[in-house]
Amino acid sequence: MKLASDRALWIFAAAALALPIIADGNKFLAFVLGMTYISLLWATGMNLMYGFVGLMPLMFAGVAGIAGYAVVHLTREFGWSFWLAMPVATVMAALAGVALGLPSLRLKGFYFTLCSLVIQTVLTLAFIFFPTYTNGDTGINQIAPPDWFGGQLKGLGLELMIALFTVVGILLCAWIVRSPLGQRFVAIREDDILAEAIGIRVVRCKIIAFFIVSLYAGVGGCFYSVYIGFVSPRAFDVLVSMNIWLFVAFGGRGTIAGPIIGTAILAPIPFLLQELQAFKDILSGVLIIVVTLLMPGGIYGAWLARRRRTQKAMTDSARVQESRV
Amino acid sequence: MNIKLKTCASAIALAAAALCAAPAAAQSPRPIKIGFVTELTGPWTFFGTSCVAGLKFATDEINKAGGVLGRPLEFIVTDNQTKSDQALAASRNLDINDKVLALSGPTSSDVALAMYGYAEQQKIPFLVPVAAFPQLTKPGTRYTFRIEPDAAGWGYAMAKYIEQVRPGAKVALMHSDAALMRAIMAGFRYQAPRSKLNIVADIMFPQGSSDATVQAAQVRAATPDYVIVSGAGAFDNVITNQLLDLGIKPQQIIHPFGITTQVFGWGQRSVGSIYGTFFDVGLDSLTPDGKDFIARFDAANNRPPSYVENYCYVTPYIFKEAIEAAGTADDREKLRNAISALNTKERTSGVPIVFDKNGARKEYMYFQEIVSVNGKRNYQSKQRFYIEWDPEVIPVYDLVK
Amino acid sequence: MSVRLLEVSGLSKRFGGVVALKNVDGHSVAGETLGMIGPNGSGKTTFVNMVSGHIRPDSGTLGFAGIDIAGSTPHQLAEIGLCRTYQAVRVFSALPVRQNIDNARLLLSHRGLDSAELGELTEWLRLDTRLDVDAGSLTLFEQRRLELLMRLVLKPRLIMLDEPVGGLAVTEVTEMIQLLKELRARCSIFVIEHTMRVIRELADRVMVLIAGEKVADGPPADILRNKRVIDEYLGTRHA
Amino acid sequence: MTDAQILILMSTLSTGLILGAIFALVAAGVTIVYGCVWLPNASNGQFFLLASLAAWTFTASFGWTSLAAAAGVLILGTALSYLLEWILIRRLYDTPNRNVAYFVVTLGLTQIMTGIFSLTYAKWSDQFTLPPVIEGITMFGPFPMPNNRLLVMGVSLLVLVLLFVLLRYHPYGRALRAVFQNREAAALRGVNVRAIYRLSFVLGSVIIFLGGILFALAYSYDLTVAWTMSITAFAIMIIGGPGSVIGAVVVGMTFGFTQAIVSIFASPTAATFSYLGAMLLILLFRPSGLFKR
Repeated sequence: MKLASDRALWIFAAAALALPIIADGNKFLAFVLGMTYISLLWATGMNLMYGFVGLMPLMFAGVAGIAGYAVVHLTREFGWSFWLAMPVATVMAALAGVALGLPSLRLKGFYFTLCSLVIQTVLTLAFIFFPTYTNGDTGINQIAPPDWFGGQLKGLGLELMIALFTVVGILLCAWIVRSPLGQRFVAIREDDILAEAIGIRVVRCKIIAFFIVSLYAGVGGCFYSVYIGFVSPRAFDVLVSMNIWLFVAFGGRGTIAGPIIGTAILAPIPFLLQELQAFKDILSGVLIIVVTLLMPGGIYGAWLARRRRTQKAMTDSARVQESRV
Repeated sequence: MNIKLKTCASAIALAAAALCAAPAAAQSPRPIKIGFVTELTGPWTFFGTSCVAGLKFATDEINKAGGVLGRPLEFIVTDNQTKSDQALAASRNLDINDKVLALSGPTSSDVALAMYGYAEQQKIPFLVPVAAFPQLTKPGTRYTFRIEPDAAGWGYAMAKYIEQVRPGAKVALMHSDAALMRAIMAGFRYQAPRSKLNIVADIMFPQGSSDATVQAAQVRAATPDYVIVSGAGAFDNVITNQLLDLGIKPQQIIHPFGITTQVFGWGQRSVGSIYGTFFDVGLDSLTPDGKDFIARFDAANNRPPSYVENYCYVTPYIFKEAIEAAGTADDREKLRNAISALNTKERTSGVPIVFDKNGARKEYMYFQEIVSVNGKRNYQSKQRFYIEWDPEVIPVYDLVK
Repeated sequence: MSVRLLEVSGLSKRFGGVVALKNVDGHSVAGETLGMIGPNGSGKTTFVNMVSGHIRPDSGTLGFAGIDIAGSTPHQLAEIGLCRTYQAVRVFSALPVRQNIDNARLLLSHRGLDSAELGELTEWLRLDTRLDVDAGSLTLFEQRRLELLMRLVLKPRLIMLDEPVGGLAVTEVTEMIQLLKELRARCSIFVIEHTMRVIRELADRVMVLIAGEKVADGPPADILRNKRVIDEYLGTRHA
Repeated sequence: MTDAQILILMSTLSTGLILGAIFALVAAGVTIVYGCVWLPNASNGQFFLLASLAAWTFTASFGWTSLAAAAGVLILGTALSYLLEWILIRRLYDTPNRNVAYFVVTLGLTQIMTGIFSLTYAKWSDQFTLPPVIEGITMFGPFPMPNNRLLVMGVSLLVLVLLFVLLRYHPYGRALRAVFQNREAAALRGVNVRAIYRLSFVLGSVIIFLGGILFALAYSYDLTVAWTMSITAFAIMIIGGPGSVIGAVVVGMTFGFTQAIVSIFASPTAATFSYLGAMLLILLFRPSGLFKR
């Protein structure tokens, strides 16, 4: 079972790295693919928090925004290389995220979500209010692509780099989930009072999780800004957080494959179906309600549950036959 | 795993199907396609939809009269959701899959700036109808052309107006924290001391504000001669009403810009106040074409057009003239050079259209006084001031980043 | 010479205007099984919640094995060997039994609980055949045993059981009491119960709480004869 | 005191009272539903906006007076809340973890309503103003106060008082508070818990609708007000203590006055940051809010 899922993971990794090369023939599809990969990296981070720790951080996009703005500021104003600025910006965003999130990390469930929503609002307001760093709601345009051995990394090269980071992010997530840390996360998700009672440091684990998740948000934010070449407060508002959450919940939270499926289906829709206009909002709203009410485990979760049922039925019938023999 | 591949495959298939469907409609003569990426949803919906209304008018006229170079002019209107990544994706899609000749459409500055990057990089002529951001035509710009004067210049123009009507006036500023308002006020603050004006209050409201009574009282206590009011969306009305409630006279209120629906919103009690504009039913210099446009727009939409609709009405004509001057509709570089060399006038008001080397226009502004407002149907205004200036009379690119 | 394990003095707690506990003293001795009884709302669970670090007392001192544990969190207490179970059974119901046990082992994994010990515990609590079942689909009795097992892998010195036979059938109660008797060889116990039978058969010493006050403390036989306890608690129950 | 000072003082008072009362109303609506049913309604801002937009449609398109429009919206709002409860909300009463599920469902509802508004109303987005119910201005010393805003202020404060009396003295209010405190115990005492759930959802929603109408009467508004109001109502609920109506009222009023006072001494932006910051501080030191339910 474990071996099989490992193999699937490696095949996925190879396919994900090959896909940009295939899609490169049509630059528009390649762009949609690149955006989907960034969403996928974000969704993986969101999944770690929502799927494994059980908290729904709606300030996710705000944290990504801190990194996005920071990387632009460091490369533009201080002339840093992107590859130096990215880790610094990411860690800065993660620290800021943890500092902002600290008050809410003691809270549970919906209450945490609500507070993260308010924090996201504060961040969006701050992006507008401190134009020295963010240029207000005008945004910053013409952000240069990352430097690359004297040249610039753009086009297919940049897409491959994003794909690489996404794949590494997913593999890392799979590894964390199987580690004792991941086991603690699941225990907290299932019952945090019990987790505390059997000696798990719940708040500390949540802070660690939040830090890791903010790293995902940050790396995604850095790549977002150089890939689009433009950042503005609206690129990191609460709707973005909610969309990423939807990718995870729709695909199936708490699994590695779920968010991949959810993102692959949902992320390209706004780009491919631009003429749908506001129907997209309505559609995504309906999806949210349907998923919450009818498919609490998401697509992949529902599929897993069905497979488990059929397997159980098969072994049961096998047992019945054995006993007859 | 399999599911992932399948979904990717089906997503690509879906996209391919969508793309294949488009060329099937092509007939002879082949239309000249221009991508029009605008705000049909999201916070700027109002501007995007108004703009498309003006655009449709001109496109129909041009195509009825035989099109351009014998080919119909087709604007592919695409929604950008008032989001920069969507605008960028749409531009890319129009460029790569629809092979459009040029891009146009955005009415909000941040979206326009995102498209600006793409147009400059891919060398696509990009005509911006209603985005007033100076950075769209910063030095070195080659493919982007801005029809609307830049917002910092509006502030400059207001200072010039006040300098003329009341030298040494005391002025209070009240505005929302939005890119456009910041740019206008930056221009005004720069020019005010040079025009010997005295700023006695300067209040900025965060987005999402709902009340301005206290600030209005503060402004009133500072006894200004003029109050410049520019709130985002409906908040503009709130500030105006609360100033009037507290006894500021309409004659003391100046709005940096006004469009038809805003004038309706200010209503009868604002009669006597001043607003800046670039096209208005009350202009002295309306051409017969302009009056005709106003009458027909009014008949179709139950209200007179404002400068937003006018600029979008003018846009297809600019393309028409430039394509005809270039002599071809298939060469982006030639079109870019033709737009750059254009020397023409707005059909509706006779204001010259000439772009400088960065794509900025020789700039101008009207200041109108509200004479009467008849509900939500029509209004009258009187031209009080007209000014033209060179875009770089103030350091716009330093004032607004 | 007996070692004092749990030391509580002057413990008080109010919720809003209601006094839940008033100046309660008490202690337990290593190796001893201490029982606590009292009518509903007498403050028993509040007492456990305070000792186990779930709520903070308004005043009073808390000590465990000579360490001041006032203000400690449940996980810190688990580390020094003080743990508890809950009145409403609490297991990770969506996870298999094996995973439940593994979660509980996370704390001491570095000190090592060897698999022979674990196997012995699992067999003793008769969960060895149920390892791959989701904990949620166990019977209540099995869940209670799993809960016990999850505490025992923490190698506790004192385990606080909040109504360990609550909701069990009569035969199961007998089995549970038997298990708890065997448990006494493994660690000290502090048991809260309504069921007098459990107290009678298990406890070396009993504390009685009524309306937030400790009214008696002594061997079960003495307590069952205490006039005040009979009048205010047992009497009303048997009346 | 100079006239200028009196002017600023009076404007602070009036802003604090009006904004505070409207904030308090909306937060009370949210907190009643949350406190009773444990359902945090994330679409409260959209409900609020829906009321304002419906009132605008009634006056601008149908030519009704503002008073008739307000009555129409209240009737419509009551019907709509019943319908919503019947179609959607009651399905969530028995869900485990229902507050998260419900929060998410109402976020979905928010998306749907946002989409619908942007398809229908966005093209008029800067025109939403209701005609005043009463004309004229009352002078308080040098401070002129439009009678319409006085009316709005009076009605909001009156509704708050009525709400308070209802919850304290009416049998329904007592049943509601019993459910607030302990659902099982209330059920044992013969309270029909599901009926109380339904009633409190409808009551909470109608109060939010009322807040929307009053806001529309006092101010011009656009579609962005929904989100601002949502966040503000939630922040008030968190600080005041979820489920505490008195908390909602006290904190709502404080918010109103903070907006007015901080913006005199610092700036309106500082005021916004200050109360959101206050919320984070409260969470750090008193996660359960200032007031007990």
